[in-house]
Amino acid sequence: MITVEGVTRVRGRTRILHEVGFTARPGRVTGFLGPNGAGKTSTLRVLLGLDRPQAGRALIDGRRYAELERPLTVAGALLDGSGAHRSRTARAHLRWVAASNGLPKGRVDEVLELVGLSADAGKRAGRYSLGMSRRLGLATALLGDPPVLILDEPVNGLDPAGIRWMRTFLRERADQGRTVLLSSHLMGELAETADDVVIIDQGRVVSAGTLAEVVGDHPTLEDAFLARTASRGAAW
Amino acid sequence: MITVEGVTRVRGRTRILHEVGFTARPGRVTGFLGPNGAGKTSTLRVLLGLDRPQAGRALIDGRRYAELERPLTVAGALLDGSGAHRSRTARAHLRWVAASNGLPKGRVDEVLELVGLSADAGKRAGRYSLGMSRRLGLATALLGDPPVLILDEPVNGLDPAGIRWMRTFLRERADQGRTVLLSSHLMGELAETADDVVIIDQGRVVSAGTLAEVVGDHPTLEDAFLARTASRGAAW
Amino acid sequence: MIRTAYAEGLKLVTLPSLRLTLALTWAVVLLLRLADPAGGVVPYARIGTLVLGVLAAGHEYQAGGQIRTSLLAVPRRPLLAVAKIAALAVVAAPFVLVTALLAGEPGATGGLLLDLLLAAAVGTVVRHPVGATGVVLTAYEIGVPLIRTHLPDVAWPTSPVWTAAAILISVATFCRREA
Amino acid sequence: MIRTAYAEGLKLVTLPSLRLTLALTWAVVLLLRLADPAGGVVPYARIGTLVLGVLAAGHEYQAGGQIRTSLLAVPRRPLLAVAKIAALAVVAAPFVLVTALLAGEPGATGGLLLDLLLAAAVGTVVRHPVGATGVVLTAYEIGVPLIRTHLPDVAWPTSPVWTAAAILISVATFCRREA
Repeated sequence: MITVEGVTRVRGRTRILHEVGFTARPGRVTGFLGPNGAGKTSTLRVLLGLDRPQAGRALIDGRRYAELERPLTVAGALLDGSGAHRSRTARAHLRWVAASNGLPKGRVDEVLELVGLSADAGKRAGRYSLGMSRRLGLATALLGDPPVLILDEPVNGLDPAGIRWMRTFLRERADQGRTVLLSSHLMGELAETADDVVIIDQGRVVSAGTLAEVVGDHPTLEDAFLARTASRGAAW
Repeated sequence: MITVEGVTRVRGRTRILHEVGFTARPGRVTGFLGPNGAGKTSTLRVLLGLDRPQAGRALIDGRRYAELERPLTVAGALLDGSGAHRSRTARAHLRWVAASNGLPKGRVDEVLELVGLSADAGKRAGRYSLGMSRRLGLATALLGDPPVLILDEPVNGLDPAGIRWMRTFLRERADQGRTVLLSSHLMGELAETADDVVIIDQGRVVSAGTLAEVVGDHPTLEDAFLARTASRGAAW
Repeated sequence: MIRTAYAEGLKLVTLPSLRLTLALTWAVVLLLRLADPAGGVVPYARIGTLVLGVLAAGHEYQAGGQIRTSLLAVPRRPLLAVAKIAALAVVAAPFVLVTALLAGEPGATGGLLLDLLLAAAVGTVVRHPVGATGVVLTAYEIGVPLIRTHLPDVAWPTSPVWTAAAILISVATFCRREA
Repeated sequence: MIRTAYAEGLKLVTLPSLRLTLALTWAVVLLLRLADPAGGVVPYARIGTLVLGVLAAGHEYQAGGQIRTSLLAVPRRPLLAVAKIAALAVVAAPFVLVTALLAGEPGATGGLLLDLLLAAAVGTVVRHPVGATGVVLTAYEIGVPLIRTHLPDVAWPTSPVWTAAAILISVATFCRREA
């Protein structure tokens, strides 16, 4: 369960987030959408304790991320990039992450297998393709087998088989009762995966509800999205 | 018009491309698909003179890219990343590229406007988001107003408005009689944009034709793609 | 704490650039012993030690965004900062001892280790390994000798004081800024 | 050729790290003139010159993949390689002249320019600015003085010969490898 309540964040003189609030419930895939610069990544960073909000709070299962003692067993996050130093091997990277949260060494090989990187575990992260980097990032998120997953553009760089795998994987995780929060720009993909949708624009939540509620009378999720975020102009 | 004929490329002991051949015709958007590691990027690199094939040839309007005197006026390419040094501003980057091909300075502001980067032209490329980097890369490709466009994952990092803009933009370019070659992993997006499709797998072309021909009896392009590339295993 | 410091130690021992710096430092020190330069070998050994300190701290901020993974794994920043210093001191101590022995001046071990920790503090604050290397090398190899030559009578604080101050500043910076 | 060299010149003058290196070099040279060290200021000025050469060539290969844009804009590699050297020589000459004047030894201009071009050749071959800086600084500031001290009687080739050889190797490497 993810609970974001009245989160406001100011950087310099810019108000990046303005009383952002929503929930992502267990057993459901929640899509978190917004144009570039709308505050999606900022919200996720506040949720993960990387940035501090000026007001409001973001809780994972009722607690702030920064207060968790072994956070990787509570929530797994995939942000952009692999999150690994380019000259370290994937296995060495996962080893230190596992050690930092007191996770067993054997878990490293399990997640490598799960994301299909076993054969390339000895390669340096800097030699990975974009798709492999994302899979390494996902492996890191899964290390602690957490009940909450927070994924920023997870299919970025994945090939069609990988995209389908991710779709199935997220569905299964949600069906196990886990909470999946998923940000993406790919409306077609999200319409196939998400149960609930939250749309943010210019730092404010402009729409939230089940997929059907958010799509409403629009022919597609893309149309619904563009109609609700039209303030920024459709011409880029 | 892009003509690839019998291109074979070996790196070390690995045969990356095996007699790859296809054409991309003027007035049409040609989708170039393949799983990760199938040889898509290698083919584009050979086409652009970045790598040399051991056999065969890749021609743009009948000539090798490496023989062109002002190549940017013949073909524009968008590969991964922005292609700009991170500490240079977008405008300074486009200025040197324009100068290298004898293009007028005024063209720089035109392409910045076209891709919606005018307001951020004075920012350093390293401070750009993924979406802005892609737009800078696209601006570079459009500098010479070339009749041929070669784009690797162009919507990567774009937001929904940007994705819709790109779809319309590529359609218009093709309707003007230009050649558009487009690689992507997003089957849904491609099915809406491409007229022709070429699928490559393990370094060989496994399917080529109009979109309808390639989809055949499969319900979607994704299904058709996964069926034709199933040799690599659907489990990542 | 032990868990966090152990993970930080794993990071250090699996970083190729540290092993390379170490090997190069030892090679240069051994070569210079043969050449026997006027001012002794320790000033050259210090270059390797400083680079090692900067890289150990600064590699978090290089391409790939590892610092974010570190902060997600250990969101309590004071804990992470202290674990980093402890791990570096433990991992670097034998390296510095061997370097000092190779240089023929085992008594220099403590000083070199303090210099290494100070360089790591600079690397944490500057976050850009090349820039931080420039800062510490200029300070140690050009700044300090010049000041010593021209202002020989000033009672400067001793090495442990400088290192402690640098560490305090780096921990405060690390805990307060967003990453 | 003129067009290509002009574009390469534009690249050099719009790169912030080169301007920063230049400003730092001049500042250090002026400060050192006040301190008046034993061996003269030129050895310190040379550090800045070498870093400048390495960065001018090596920045193509840093994050962002600019080298690919360069090769797409000018796919004829020999042309691009020669234009790069010509542009660097023209852009760097006034900088090196001012540096030599500030150092109080205008006669050092030619030598410093040759050193800069050699550093650029190393930067092209190594493709990793930090590594290349390490190579040339070690060679010039530690290697050469030691060799001069211990083998004073050997008739080494002169500076232009070394630079010419490095440039030839770098052009050959640049034209043959894939990027």
